[in-house]
Amino acid sequence: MSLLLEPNTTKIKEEKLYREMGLSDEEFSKIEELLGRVPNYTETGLFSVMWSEHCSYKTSKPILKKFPTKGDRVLQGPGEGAGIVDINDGQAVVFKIESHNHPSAIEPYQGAATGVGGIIRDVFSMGARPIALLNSLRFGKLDNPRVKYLFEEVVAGIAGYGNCIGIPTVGGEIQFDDCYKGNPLVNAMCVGLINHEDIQKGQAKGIGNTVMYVGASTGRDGIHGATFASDELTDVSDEDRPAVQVGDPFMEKLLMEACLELIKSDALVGIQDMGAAGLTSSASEMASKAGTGIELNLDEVPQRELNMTPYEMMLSESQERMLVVIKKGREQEVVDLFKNYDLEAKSVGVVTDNQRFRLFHKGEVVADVPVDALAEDAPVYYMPSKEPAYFKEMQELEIAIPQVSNYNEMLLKLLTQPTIASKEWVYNQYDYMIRTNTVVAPGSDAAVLRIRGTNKALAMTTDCNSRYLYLDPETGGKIAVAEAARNIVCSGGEPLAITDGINFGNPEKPEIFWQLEKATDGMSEACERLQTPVIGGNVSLYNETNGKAIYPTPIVGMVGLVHDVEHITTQSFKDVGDLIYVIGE
Amino acid sequence: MKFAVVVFPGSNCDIDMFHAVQDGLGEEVEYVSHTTTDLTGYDAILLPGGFSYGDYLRTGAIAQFSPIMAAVKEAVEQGKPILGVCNGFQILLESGILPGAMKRNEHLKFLCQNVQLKVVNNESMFTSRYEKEEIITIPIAHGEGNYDCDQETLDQLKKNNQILFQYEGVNPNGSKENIAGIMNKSGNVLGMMPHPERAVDSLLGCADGLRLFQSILTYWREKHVITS
Amino acid sequence: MYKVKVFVTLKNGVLDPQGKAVKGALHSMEYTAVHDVRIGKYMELEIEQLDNIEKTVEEMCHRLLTNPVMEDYRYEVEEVITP
Amino acid sequence: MYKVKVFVTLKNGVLDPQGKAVKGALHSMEYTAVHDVRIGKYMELEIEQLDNIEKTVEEMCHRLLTNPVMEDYRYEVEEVITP
Ligand SMILES: Nc1ncnc2c1ncn2[C@@H]1O[C@H](COP(=O)(O)OP(=O)(O)O)[C@@H](O)[C@H]1O
Repeated sequence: MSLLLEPNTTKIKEEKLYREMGLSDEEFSKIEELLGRVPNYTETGLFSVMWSEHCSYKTSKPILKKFPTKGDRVLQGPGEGAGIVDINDGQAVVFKIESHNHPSAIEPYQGAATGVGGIIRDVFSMGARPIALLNSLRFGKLDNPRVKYLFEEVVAGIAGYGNCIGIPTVGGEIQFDDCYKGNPLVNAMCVGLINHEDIQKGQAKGIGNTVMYVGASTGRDGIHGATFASDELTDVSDEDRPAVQVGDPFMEKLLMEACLELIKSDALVGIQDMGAAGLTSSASEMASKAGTGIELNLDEVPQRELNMTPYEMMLSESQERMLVVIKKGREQEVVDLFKNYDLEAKSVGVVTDNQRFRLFHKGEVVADVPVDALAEDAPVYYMPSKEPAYFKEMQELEIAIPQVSNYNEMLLKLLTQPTIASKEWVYNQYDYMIRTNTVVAPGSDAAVLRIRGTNKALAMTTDCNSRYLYLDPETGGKIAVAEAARNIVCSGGEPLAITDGINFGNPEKPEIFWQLEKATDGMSEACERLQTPVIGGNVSLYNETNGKAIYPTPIVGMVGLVHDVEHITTQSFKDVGDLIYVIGE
Repeated sequence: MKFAVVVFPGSNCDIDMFHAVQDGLGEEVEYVSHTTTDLTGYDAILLPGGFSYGDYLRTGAIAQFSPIMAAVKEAVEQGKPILGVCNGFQILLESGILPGAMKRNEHLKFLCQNVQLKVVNNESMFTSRYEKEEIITIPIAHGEGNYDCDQETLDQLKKNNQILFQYEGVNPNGSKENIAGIMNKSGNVLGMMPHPERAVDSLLGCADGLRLFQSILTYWREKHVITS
Repeated sequence: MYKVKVFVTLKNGVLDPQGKAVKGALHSMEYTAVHDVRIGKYMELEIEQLDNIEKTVEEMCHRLLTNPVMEDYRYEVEEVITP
Repeated sequence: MYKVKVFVTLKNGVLDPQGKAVKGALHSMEYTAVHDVRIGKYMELEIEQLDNIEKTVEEMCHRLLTNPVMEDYRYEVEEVITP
């Protein structure tokens, strides 16, 4: 049996063990200050995940503030699981993009699959029925066998999850470039449909209400921090602590249907998925947003493995789990509802009025920290920014116009470029037709799905040409938004709003931070002009291999409203004799 | 005419099947849970596609033990039209209602696209509205549609005209004899990999699947007139 | 407690697309000495003390764990003493 | 000629959705004594006479036949005399 003896507070502080969890010395001092004492091992773990870039946006916050997020149609901007935009008749569209780059680099099939699973949960946790999936992928050049393996497995993973859960994967984009060789990008987007009255928030309101855990049980998947201080470990070998999370789309299908049924019940107060930082982020964020506190009894958490510690349970990133807050006294209804789907719903805690996050395990308090300290008080960093030398050089280059002698040959050559070539090999592995609403399937500009029972349709696309962004991040950022908007318009839609997947290198390098600033400036301006506010997104930084960063890759996911299915247009030429026009500059 | 769409945990083409009957065919249709044990109120039973029980172990393997399967077998005996599409077909194979077994696609990948089918036998209750040898377009979407059976079974299938559909042109999954759909010997159970329920509305590109449902309705109406 | 190991293989004569692909991949990696690859399943079951364990396992294999139309199986039952 | 058997199992702690589903099915079929099910792969390879067969098999397992991030493996090599 493996037993983990946790280091005590003295050891955590003196041996600076918090560093291994990703906390800096300053951050640790700030935690001590907030608590008025040294945090114990579990508490240090809570802060380390909540103050990570992924959860706290500590370096990207100042940047994201610049995005226009308001608009007449915006019902929910950034801050919840996904953004929401009104599409008339009491209906709204919900969407968000999310990256799963690092997990996909390690285990491409499961990394991509669980990325899809995560973004689907974000959408149905808002109360929406997921209706479509898209993705945006970046790999190195295909002549490398490892890259080829990553590419094939990522595509298979996306297909495996989306096809099984039965949500059509209707579009995406892929670019191959050496800068992604060691660091592929896998961003998944989900689009959902909702009636205004069904919109849910991830809030733990109502003192005394019950916190319930639903879905898969918790295992040791996705826990990294505990691998240090080997003298503190007894009889624990590498094999015993897998980092790889395995997705179970069948479980998620049941979970999705159960949650969508639960949303119709007035017993439900709040719902949120357990994504990154699992139980920690879902519970603390729900309390923080409601201005309440939360107490969890970890003995009640369904566990897949023996002898799990509070640290492990709180940091586990096991998939297909949700946290819900239920009106006191209505718990049994929820248990019964989930039982109908062969799922477990368990009361694990209660909403309190003291704005503290308290965890109990085997009769002891194992963590007791202010909710806001976790969810709100993470430091915000204003990184130095510097124009990179390469940028000036590129700007000074003469514009070179390629000399082409044989246009036919050149065209064929271009078409054999993997980035340009048909992506049929990819999207034919995705079930893009299921639910029979896909009017324009992959292979055209934007995908278009009709909304059954109405005359409307939704157009959706993901776009970003990162080579433009590398050459000139500001202009490239504008181009990315404009390309998405063109794809929507060409399909017959009115662009509504975007979600963004910000994939960059290490922001601590001033040159990278400069790229980040400029790219988002460009995107903001384009969004203002096109009146397509940013309603949500995701940030993935530190995408580097051996100190070399990927190109700046802020992926734009855009959704448009097609007011009448009659307006839908596709890319292909239709009839012999039709006239061809070029519009624009 | 009243159709039942059986919903197993993990079924996900149930909605498409439902709408094909309701909106495409214009007949009555209800979802029926896999825990139901009585199907007497329905005139035809539809087993939809999807990933029942995640398709774990083997496609359709776990679903064959659902409580509803006893009622499905009863309906088979009573001669009611039973249609299993994709995962529904796989369930019919696993439960032994149709002969043979399903393997992974030869190229090992999930494949979603329109394919061409040849209507081999148009004298069944499922295909009377097609011409014999007619080539129709119906989508497929599966990772395991590589139908296999032993020689004896194949001879029987041919002899009794049980092969209703074959892939025309490229065989998308490596199935034996290009088989896309077969029926039982009594002629009231059809299992097929392609999805006729996805091809009932020309807005989505193709409506060749509608006639399959119309054939069932035609059969039922004729029979109903005679017996009532 | 019993630990049961079940080995499932495709019947002789049933083509194995996965095995064929793996063989092809091994050849392209220069393992040309590989003549044939067949891919099946390996299951480990933990079963509580039970009369007639062999019969039960046999039955489970036949009814669910394998598809007799296409697959063969064999199993090993081992009794393990749990403390 | 060698006959090589490779047994691939999921690493401890890695979620096995397949095993979980099969266990659930067995329970609903009244085989409630079944405590745990884990599903892996079983491969049979035929390999021509070769120096260093063990090393080759080890290498093939690591490079292609298994996914070392998630799976463990073990193998048995048996020499068969072909007539
Ligand atoms: N990863 C992917 N997943 C699904 N569809 C894709 C993917 N990559 C490309 N496609 C589809 O292929 C078509 C062409 O894509 P792309 O080459 O990016 O064209 P464009 O430059 O016009 O956007 C689009 O319909 C797109 O949705």
